[in-house]
Amino acid sequence: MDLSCEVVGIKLKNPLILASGIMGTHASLLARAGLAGAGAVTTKSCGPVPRRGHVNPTVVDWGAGLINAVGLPNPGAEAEVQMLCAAKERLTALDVPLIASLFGGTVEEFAQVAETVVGAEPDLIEVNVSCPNVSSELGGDFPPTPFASSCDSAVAVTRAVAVAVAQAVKGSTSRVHREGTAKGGTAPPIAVKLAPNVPNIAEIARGVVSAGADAITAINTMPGMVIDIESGQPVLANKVGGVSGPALKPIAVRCVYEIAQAVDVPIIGTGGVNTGADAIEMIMAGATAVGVGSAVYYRGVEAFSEILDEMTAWLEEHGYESLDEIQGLAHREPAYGVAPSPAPIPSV
Amino acid sequence: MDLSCEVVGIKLKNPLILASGIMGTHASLLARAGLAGAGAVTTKSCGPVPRRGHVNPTVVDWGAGLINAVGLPNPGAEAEVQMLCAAKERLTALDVPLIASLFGGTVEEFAQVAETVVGAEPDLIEVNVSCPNVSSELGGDFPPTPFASSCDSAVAVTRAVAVAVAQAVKGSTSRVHREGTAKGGTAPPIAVKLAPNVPNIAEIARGVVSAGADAITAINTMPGMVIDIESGQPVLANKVGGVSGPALKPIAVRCVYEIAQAVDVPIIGTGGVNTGADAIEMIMAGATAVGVGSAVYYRGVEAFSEILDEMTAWLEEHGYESLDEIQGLAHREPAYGVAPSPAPIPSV
Amino acid sequence: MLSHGQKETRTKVGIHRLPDAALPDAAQIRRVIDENARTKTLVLDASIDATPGQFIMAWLPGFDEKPFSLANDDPVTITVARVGPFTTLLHERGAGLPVRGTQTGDRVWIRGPFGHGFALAGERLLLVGGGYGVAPMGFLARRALKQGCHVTIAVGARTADDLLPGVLGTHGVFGTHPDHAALPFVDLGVELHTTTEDGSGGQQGLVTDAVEPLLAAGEVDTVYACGPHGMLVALDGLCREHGVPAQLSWEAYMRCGLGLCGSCEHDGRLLCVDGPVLAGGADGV
Amino acid sequence: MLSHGQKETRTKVGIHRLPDAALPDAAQIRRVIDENARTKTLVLDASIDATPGQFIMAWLPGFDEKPFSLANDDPVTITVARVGPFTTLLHERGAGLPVRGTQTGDRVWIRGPFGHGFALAGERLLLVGGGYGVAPMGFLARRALKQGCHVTIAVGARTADDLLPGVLGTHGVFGTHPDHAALPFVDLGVELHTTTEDGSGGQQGLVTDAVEPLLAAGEVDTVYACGPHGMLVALDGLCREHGVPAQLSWEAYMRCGLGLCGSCEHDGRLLCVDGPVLAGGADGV
Ligand SMILES: Cc1cc2nc3c(=O)[nH]c(=O)nc-3n(C[C@H](O)[C@H](O)[C@H](O)COP(=O)(O)OP(=O)(O)OC[C@H]3O[C@@H](n4cnc5c(N)ncnc54)[C@H](O)[C@@H]3O)c2cc1C
Ligand SMILES: Cc1cc2nc3c(=O)[nH]c(=O)nc-3n(C[C@H](O)[C@H](O)[C@H](O)COP(=O)(O)OP(=O)(O)OC[C@H]3O[C@@H](n4cnc5c(N)ncnc54)[C@H](O)[C@@H]3O)c2cc1C
Ligand SMILES: Cc1cc2nc3c(=O)[nH]c(=O)nc-3n(C[C@H](O)[C@H](O)[C@H](O)COP(=O)(O)O)c2cc1C
Ligand SMILES: Cc1cc2nc3c(=O)[nH]c(=O)nc-3n(C[C@H](O)[C@H](O)[C@H](O)COP(=O)(O)O)c2cc1C
Ligand code: FES
Ligand code: FES
Repeated sequence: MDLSCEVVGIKLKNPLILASGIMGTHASLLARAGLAGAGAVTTKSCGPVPRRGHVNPTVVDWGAGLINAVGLPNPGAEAEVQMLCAAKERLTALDVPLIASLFGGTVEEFAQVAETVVGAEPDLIEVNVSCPNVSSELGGDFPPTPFASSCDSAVAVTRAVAVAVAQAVKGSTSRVHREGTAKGGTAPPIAVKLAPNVPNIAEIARGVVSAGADAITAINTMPGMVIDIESGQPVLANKVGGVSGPALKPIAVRCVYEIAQAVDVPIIGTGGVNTGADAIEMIMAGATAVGVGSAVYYRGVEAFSEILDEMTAWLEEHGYESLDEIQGLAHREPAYGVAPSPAPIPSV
Repeated sequence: MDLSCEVVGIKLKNPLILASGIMGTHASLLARAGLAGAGAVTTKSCGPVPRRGHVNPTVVDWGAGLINAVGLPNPGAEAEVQMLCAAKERLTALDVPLIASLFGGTVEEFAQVAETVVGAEPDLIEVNVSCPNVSSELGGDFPPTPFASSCDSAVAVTRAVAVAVAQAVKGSTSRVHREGTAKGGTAPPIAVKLAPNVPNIAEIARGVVSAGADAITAINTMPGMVIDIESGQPVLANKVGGVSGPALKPIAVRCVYEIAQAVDVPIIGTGGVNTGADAIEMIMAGATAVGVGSAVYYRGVEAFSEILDEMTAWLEEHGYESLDEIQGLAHREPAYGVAPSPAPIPSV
Repeated sequence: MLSHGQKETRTKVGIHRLPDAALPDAAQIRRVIDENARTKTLVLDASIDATPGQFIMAWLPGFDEKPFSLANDDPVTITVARVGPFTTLLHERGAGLPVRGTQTGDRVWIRGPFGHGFALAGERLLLVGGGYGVAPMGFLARRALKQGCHVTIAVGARTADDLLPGVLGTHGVFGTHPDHAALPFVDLGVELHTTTEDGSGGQQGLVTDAVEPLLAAGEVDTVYACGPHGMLVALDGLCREHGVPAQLSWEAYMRCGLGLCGSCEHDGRLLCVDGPVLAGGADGV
Repeated sequence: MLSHGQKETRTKVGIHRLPDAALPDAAQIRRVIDENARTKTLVLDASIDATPGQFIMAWLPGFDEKPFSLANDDPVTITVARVGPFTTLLHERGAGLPVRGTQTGDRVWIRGPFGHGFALAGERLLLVGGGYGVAPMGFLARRALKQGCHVTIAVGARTADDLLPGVLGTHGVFGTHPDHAALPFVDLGVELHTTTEDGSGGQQGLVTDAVEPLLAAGEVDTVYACGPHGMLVALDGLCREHGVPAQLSWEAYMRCGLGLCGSCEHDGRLLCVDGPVLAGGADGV
């Protein structure tokens, strides 16, 4: 079974991508995810300066999913470059592309971090405009409103990062040009990671693509809260956190479906993928590749090989030979149109 | 144990309110929910003219919750008034307040339906600006963007409904006046039902309260999609639907928490309440009353009495005597402030 | 995960286990039995744990999803009368979307079982079926016979051509059916009364005409019925009159099937969860 | 719900049951044992199914949540050294928020167990504890004794005052402790070697000084250790030298405890899920 796929010119042996924030802090762990079967790996989001993150609890399992507010602890862009270089070396040997996730508190900070991490030559840059857990500290209000909340701010960040990456590489902002050089292996393409708590994610996707995003990652976590009734306190130290895992899946599938109808770039479909069936569902919704995060909690790092085995078995049994054959299938008209007999008007 | 509460001057013997869209189509069913223990009941949302709704499947259980796109089938406002009158009679005998939910495709339609249903003298009017499953037919785009998606449109609807209700009753738009008359039993107060897929629900709550909302119902379902991989088709005939049940709870609790910080009106906290603990969590988040919807699937209509028993037992065991003592508890500062020892800067 | 020393004395605050998903599941159609000109019985490659009287929802992806009584639970079997677009599609195609790869043949997606079925009570049971309402009666008869009950079946149809020989396995009576799934009841000593409106088969008249004398004779403990609304109303009345409890399977327009939407309201009850079988006759409210 | 005829030959596409919630659970502190000036053992009114070497996360709502090794699982017992704000609060208050109503006393919220504990292997076990690393050793010794192993314990501390008599139940050696939870190991024939850096109790020196001759004598099948980083590194070396497998419990800064955040990285492994106990000595990588 050929599970390979291509995301903006980057070849992946399989579509499963370690999602940002999961094991993405150390070269050793990124390599381990690669060894465990991930088709590509994403680093923990990195900002301009070192951050400690929140005190505990930072992640809990509330039954139908996880909720987290880790608070983007990271060593800062300078130290991150070292880690990226070490990771890149180990991952190149494994033939596993490296995705560098980054965030900033301002548009300028995003650009600055992008410029710095480009130095480590990641295969793709993922712009996390959607973390729900820190923006109050990053200049926002409570409740947090990350950059992905509005088309304008998401576009501004995307454009600034696109310019910074292009300039860092060769002083050119032309997207065509960047793509050309990407093939030459120097200027990484950009994926922008969107948030689900917006009325119209498709509109934001259109905006960031026109601003220079080469791909979309959808979605980040959905803001939520779990309260411990014995103490009356929110469980997370940050009170509000992001819901991930099984509870997020239908939300993520819908977002991917809507984005796929709106734009023509590859989508890294992320949210609640725990099984081979989930990954296939996400690809049918329109994803080219599939982010895997919370599944590492539910199934261990073996999640990658297990999900791949499940996908392979299902595809073989159904006579498919590649992922292209199922990609976006849910957008195909059904064999029979909707039934012509409507439901009756309700009586009272 | 005294579980009574008051929502905008309306006395409820307990805080559990049958959520809109659940059994709210017939006077007989509303009465049954009242008999089963509901503190108040909400009708299925009613629009200006009869609607058939979508073909099946309209509701499915996907494992961590339900997803539905029933498509707002309803008999139209004229017929609804008859149903409301019949329901009101039966519910008055049970001492269970009746909440009339309504929707429209335009601001004017909302006002028109409100004017009509006021005739049946419901105890509260709930304005459903947040149904995710029909707005494309109601003049919106795909993906659907209900009125609750933006502060401006939610405010416009709220204001129009407030004016319509006041005029229908006595030609006055003064809110103080309306409240006065509400106590006299003629002009019902208005609750506006908000949607979770917005970046800042607190801002929208502030808007609708300033426009005349006497209460907030939070939340409606979260848009999602479930795809059947065997056929490659979305399971719901409407493709996109609203997620409810356990998966929705942390999202709803967070929304209620944020709204409670922003406005000073009662909140009907709705989303994923399945147990006594869930209801207590919702009240601790800041809800005055608690909507119960999908639990009727998980536990049957006995959900009401069972949840009440669970609440009573918990409250008694913890020495509480009324709901006031726990209402909004999660907003109280913890006994000890956040630990002064921050997490370390991550190493690489 | 944790268990607490004090838990025994502490209140269990509604710990409620999440159920497994109940999404439609694809099932192959293994065999199609032509019952009569407008009715086919579909035997699926699936089994389910159900009570006679319960129903499933059958989905044709992207098209529609409709309720059908179980004519058997292992293998899942439904008897479908062609009355409109969905049932026509089911008939024409066997069912389902064209299927790729190793799986051939047509499929139908099912979820369930839904609702409450017939409660077995008494020893001498009279089963009454009208139209495709006969379908669950074959299933019920098999269960009742297993429990040692004495079973009488009364079936009504417009003409002999409208009867459902495959479901009932009544080849000895209506001619041998070459391909039927059900037990030959007659061989098992089930008493079968047949009525047709035109007299083309069995007794001429309505099924109630065959039922009334049986009730009057006082030899029926419980009546079980499924069929058109009018038949059920008439039977309900007859059973009240004769003081016989009845279990009647009603129909209403099903949307959610989950007890939420209110579409199937019937006298303050929701047929999808409280029914479709409701107590009637002497047990009626 | 449905079971399909073809399911046996069909691939199970990762049907994955949702787990129960693993949220912090409130537990009453039943008893506090003063171990030494800066260490207390808290016995909670909760039980848990755990392996020695596993840990729990203890939460004080709104304040912080921190990892502690289990000193016992039934009742849940932890031994806490006061080193900073969280452990100070645990000590001072017993723990937790003031509690209303019928529940009196202080509480601590726990979730777990987390990680992998010690794997029992061999017959002659040497357990080595430094500082509060002695805590899980009492738990492990009880399990090992139950399995019929021969158990030797070596504990190291700076001074005699830093030893943990309550955990070890070593009242026969260090004076009778009025209120201890654990078994009196000495009475059970456990050989106890004690070292203190200043010689104020047991042998003077580091715990490794007591361990080396035991390893050299070739009478140890496996070494189990928990304690400061330096002690573990030294033991790992000694065990390699003498060809003895070791099970070493390491520490790292724990955030999530769930194998996600990467905070507890240790040589490419995540101590919260792969550890805290890792194979070392002759079994090391
Ligand atoms: C509990 C129950 C059990 C049933 N069992 C059987 C059975 O064993 N065999 C069988 O042939 N039919 C059965 N039916 C009826 C069957 O569901 C309808 O015949 C079918 O839905 C018609 O769909 P259609 O598109 O072919 O026709 P349409 O043109 O859509 O409808 C024809 C008629 O069928 C009925 N109907 C349509 N949709 C529904 C619906 N969603 N729920 C209920 N009734 C509907 C209405 O009376 C309608 O007027 C059952 C119905 C219920 C409620
Ligand atoms: C697997 C494991 C088991 C442990 N078992 C015990 C035990 O049985 N008894 C005991 O007293 N202590 C134990 N600890 C250490 C205990 O978690 C820390 O002492 C405690 O967190 C200190 O918190 P504080 O606020 O009092 O001090 P702080 O001032 O916050 O920290 C003091 C020191 O404690 C350590 N520490 C703080 N927070 C953490 C954390 N989240 N994870 C890991 N280490 C941290 C750091 O080394 C820090 O420098 C264990 C740690 C781990 C990782
Ligand atoms: C503990 C944790 C930490 C996360 N940290 C980040 C992060 O730093 N940057 C980011 O873009 N997303 C982060 N995410 C979001 C995930 O990358 C992913 O979008 C989300 O969890 C949904 O996928 P899942 O359901 O597979 O976990 C984090 C998620 C979790 C659970
Ligand atoms: C089948 C179904 C139909 C619904 N119909 C409506 C509706 O007509 N109007 C409305 O405001 N909300 C409707 N809702 C939303 C519920 O009122 C409620 O806000 C939501 O389901 C979350 O609560 P729950 O998790 O308790 O179900 C519907 C929900 C379901 C499951
Ligand atoms: S069909 Fe929806 S309640 Fe019965
Ligand atoms: S503490 Fe988060 S991975 Fe171990």
